[in-house]
Amino acid sequence: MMQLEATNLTKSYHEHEVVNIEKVAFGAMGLEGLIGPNGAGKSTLMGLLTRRIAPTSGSIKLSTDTGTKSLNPLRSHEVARIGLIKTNQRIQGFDSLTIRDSLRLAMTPPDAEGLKSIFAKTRDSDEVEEKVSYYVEAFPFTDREGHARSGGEKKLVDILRCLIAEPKLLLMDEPTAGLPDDITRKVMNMVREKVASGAMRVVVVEHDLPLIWEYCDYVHFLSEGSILFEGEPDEVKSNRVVAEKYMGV
Amino acid sequence: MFEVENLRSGYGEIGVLKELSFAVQDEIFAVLGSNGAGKTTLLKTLARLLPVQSGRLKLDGKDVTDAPAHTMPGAGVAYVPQEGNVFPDLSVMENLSIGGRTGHRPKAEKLEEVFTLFPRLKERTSQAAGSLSGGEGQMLAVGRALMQDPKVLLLDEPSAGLSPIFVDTLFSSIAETRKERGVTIVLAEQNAVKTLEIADRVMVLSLGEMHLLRNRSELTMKDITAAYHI
Amino acid sequence: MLIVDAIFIGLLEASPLILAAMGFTLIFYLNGFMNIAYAESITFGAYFAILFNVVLGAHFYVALLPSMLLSGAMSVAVYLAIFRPALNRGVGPTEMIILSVGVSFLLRYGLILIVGPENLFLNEPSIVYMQVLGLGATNLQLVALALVFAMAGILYWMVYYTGLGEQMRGLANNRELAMASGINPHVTSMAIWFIAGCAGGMSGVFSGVFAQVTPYMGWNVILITMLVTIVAGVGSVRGAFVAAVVAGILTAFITLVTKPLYADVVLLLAFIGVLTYRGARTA
Amino acid sequence: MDYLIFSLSLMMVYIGLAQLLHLQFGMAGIPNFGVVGFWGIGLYGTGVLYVQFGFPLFLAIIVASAVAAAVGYVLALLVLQRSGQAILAATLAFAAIVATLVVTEKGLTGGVQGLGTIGFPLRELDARNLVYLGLLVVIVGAMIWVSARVRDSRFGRILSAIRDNEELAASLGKDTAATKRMLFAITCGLMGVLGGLTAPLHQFLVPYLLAPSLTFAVWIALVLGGKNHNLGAMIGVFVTFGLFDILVETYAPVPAEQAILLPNLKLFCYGVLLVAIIMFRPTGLLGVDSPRSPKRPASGAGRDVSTRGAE
Repeated sequence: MMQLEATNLTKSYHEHEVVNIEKVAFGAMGLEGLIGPNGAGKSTLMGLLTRRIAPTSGSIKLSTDTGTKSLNPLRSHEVARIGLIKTNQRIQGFDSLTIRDSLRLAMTPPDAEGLKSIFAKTRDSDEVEEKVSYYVEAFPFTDREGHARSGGEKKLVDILRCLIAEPKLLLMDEPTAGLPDDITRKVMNMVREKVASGAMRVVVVEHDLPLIWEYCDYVHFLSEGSILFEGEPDEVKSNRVVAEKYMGV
Repeated sequence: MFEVENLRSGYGEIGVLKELSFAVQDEIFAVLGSNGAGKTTLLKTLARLLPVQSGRLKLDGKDVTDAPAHTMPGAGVAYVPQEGNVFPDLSVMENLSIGGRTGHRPKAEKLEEVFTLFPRLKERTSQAAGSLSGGEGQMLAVGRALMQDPKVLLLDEPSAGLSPIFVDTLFSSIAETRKERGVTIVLAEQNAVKTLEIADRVMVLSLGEMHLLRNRSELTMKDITAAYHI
Repeated sequence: MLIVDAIFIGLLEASPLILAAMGFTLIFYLNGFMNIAYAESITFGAYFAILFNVVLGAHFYVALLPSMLLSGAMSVAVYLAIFRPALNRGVGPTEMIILSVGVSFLLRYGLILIVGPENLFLNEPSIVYMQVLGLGATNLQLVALALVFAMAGILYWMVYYTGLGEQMRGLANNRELAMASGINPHVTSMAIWFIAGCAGGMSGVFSGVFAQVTPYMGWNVILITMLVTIVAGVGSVRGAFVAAVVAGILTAFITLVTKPLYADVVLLLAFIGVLTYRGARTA
Repeated sequence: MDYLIFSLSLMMVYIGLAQLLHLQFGMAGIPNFGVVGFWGIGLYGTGVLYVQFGFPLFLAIIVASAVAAAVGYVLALLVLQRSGQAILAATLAFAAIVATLVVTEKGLTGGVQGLGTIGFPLRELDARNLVYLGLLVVIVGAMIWVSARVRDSRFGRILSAIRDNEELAASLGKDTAATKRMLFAITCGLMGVLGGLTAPLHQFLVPYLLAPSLTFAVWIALVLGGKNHNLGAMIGVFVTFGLFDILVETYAPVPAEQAILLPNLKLFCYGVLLVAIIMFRPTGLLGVDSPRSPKRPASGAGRDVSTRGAE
């Protein structure tokens, strides 16, 4: 069981309501998509769910087998520690870390990175190195031992950081923007495998709708700050409201 | 007006537009496309706020491929971005006044025109632009651009995030501006239905490439749906 | 009576600070970094006054104008030679501050190498003590107060009521939109650096005439100027004006009720407190 | 005390301070402009405890340093999550408070007259001075060694991540605020230790020692040498303090009447150097340390440092 639930969630800027959601649950269906026209509030919703943006009102709860936890009082890093991580729409990275270091960082637990680690004999365990190598070698980086070179490589590292951290629920904010097609497919296939194996649940926010139709088990449609329709890809695709909102009827 | 030849553009290393060629005449030229199709990139490039990676850009036959952005208003181009389209700390009046710096007609005359088009702005002249509602902000943004007395008006998704009533008002204002003042309008939109009501020609972008370019009369919703992948 | 005294003394002491804070704020608002070398606009203003007033023998009030303008010109020159290229290279805000420390050293010690480290004195206009509202003050203090407030008023008017102010605030607010609205960022920036330099210069001349002209005089007020600016909030000229007046009055008040030196401590602690609640947040 | 040994001892202190600033700013991105304040707490704390309260010297140093660390922790709680400019202004203000309090608390510190350090163990010119210099070299050497360990450790990796993009690090589950606080408190405490160790070098502790120029000298040295390089602090101090204060001021044959201008010329040169470095070589003389990662597959392609950001 794994579910991220938002209830009566609102966010306003200058009395302008960007998000107003009565109830929505993510993570119940495996690989889910979140779509909607520009200005629908998708990015704001992602920010609210990961506590980067404080909501105007409403509650967010994460339920797992071990119990239910409210995210409202948590800080950004605490949200990540209970298993909720987001990839970034705009390119974000650690400029001074190599690709490998960036991935090592993402999968190292907090208790292994304290002051004591300054005097540790080896830096990272074999398990860490193995996993990092697996991800780095799966993709054609220009310099596997060095830094991400292009915007595309930085974007890919951003996604891999989140995958290697093995969250319970991964939110992917426009993962394809800036990535070549073949890399996108490879990433999405990897994500699909992980979801199928039960390792994690994923929500993908995308404007590349063909990708959504191909990969997602379930799609949420957000427009004007509210969830207007939810269902399996075919249902959403053929739904009149969705078409109308995209086309502007 | 605008002639675009083999245009490539994007942010830093990332290319968004791939070899785009078209010409805008004296008309409402609509650019339709789903999220991420490259509409904003195109308009920013036309406003010279993004560097041209390759290709040429001509305005009234004059090459403006490398013209600095701040000279474009003088050449008759006004640009309304989708986000950050007003100066939030400045009052409504100051926003309009900044727009009114170019052109030959007196400010007062242009102000009167903008207030006729958007009467709501007149009630809020001393309010900070950042405190306006989304719809009012959009009106102010368009009003500011019109204060420049432009020959070409570049509008980037003016309907995004607006309630349907505001969208109606805004689109009729755009149509009116075209009719009354003969301004050429390049309108980037996701909202296809509303756009088709006022556009003369429509270009549909899909993932940075031109999907089609036709007169409105030759276009069906089905053509567009295909580009939107719905 | 204590309060009236505090306000009066505060205003007198704060008067040069008000101009400095406003000029410093203009640059902070426009370019987004704290320009520590602004201290040298203040110092050089006073030294230019020495040049005109002492060396060339002009009357103090006559020397004021060219000193101010030269200080503004120097500010533009430094901007064009150093700060603009650095900003164009994408130097971050913290590095810009360190850079400005370097510029500050360069100018200050360059000045000392040329004119020497001695303290100098301006030839004050003849001093008359008078009673105003039961408080003692000299005619110079009153004229200075009036001039400073006039200049502050002009600055305020320029920022909030003129086309240049509009353009400058527009440029600081949303650079891309400003350029798309036809604002030439280079010309506007140069104008702002000039005006900020003039304000600093005038502040320096008045600080100099009330006490003495030293190479460190700008440096001595730059910390308080910085703090006033930050407390006023990022780049509100209106706020810098108010904060400078309040800081001046507060210092005077605390000085009157406690041992003088504690006034600084209390004020600095108050600033840190304000930063805790008002400073921009990171993650 | 022999002037050269005194100067070299002081140089060690400067290297140590610059090395700690390297940890704070170069590694974690915290712009501490209150270096002289933390050092000053150590200096005066040690002096007061030793002279006024009869503490043994090393106990006095420990207590004073603990105070510096505690003050660092409190300051970190107050402003470390604010913008860089706010941190900079707050630390600068803090140092000014320390300098002012030293003047006002005459009863303890001797005020502007200064605090005579009669009885410190280094007054006589003998071998003990050399031993003390040796001690400073060892302590500063240890700091450089630990910095290298930090750079190569998992803890150092987090610091780099925080400096590069704190929000991103937090979104990956790193408690960036607590990490910065801890680092800041410890390094400020160590600045206090260096202050305490400076106390015996001076015959008199005077408030002038607490002028912000020390902070700037340390900053200039670090930026000059290379803020992101483990040896940048040392090289920077060699170039600034070593070259100007020791070599030129002591040994250059300058006529007496011009000699008074030397310190000004020195600071003028510092300014020129600093501007030139930031404009033309923002990573400093040494550039950037390449991060060593202990395990690498045999393929080991050449590591390209040139793509690393200046930050």
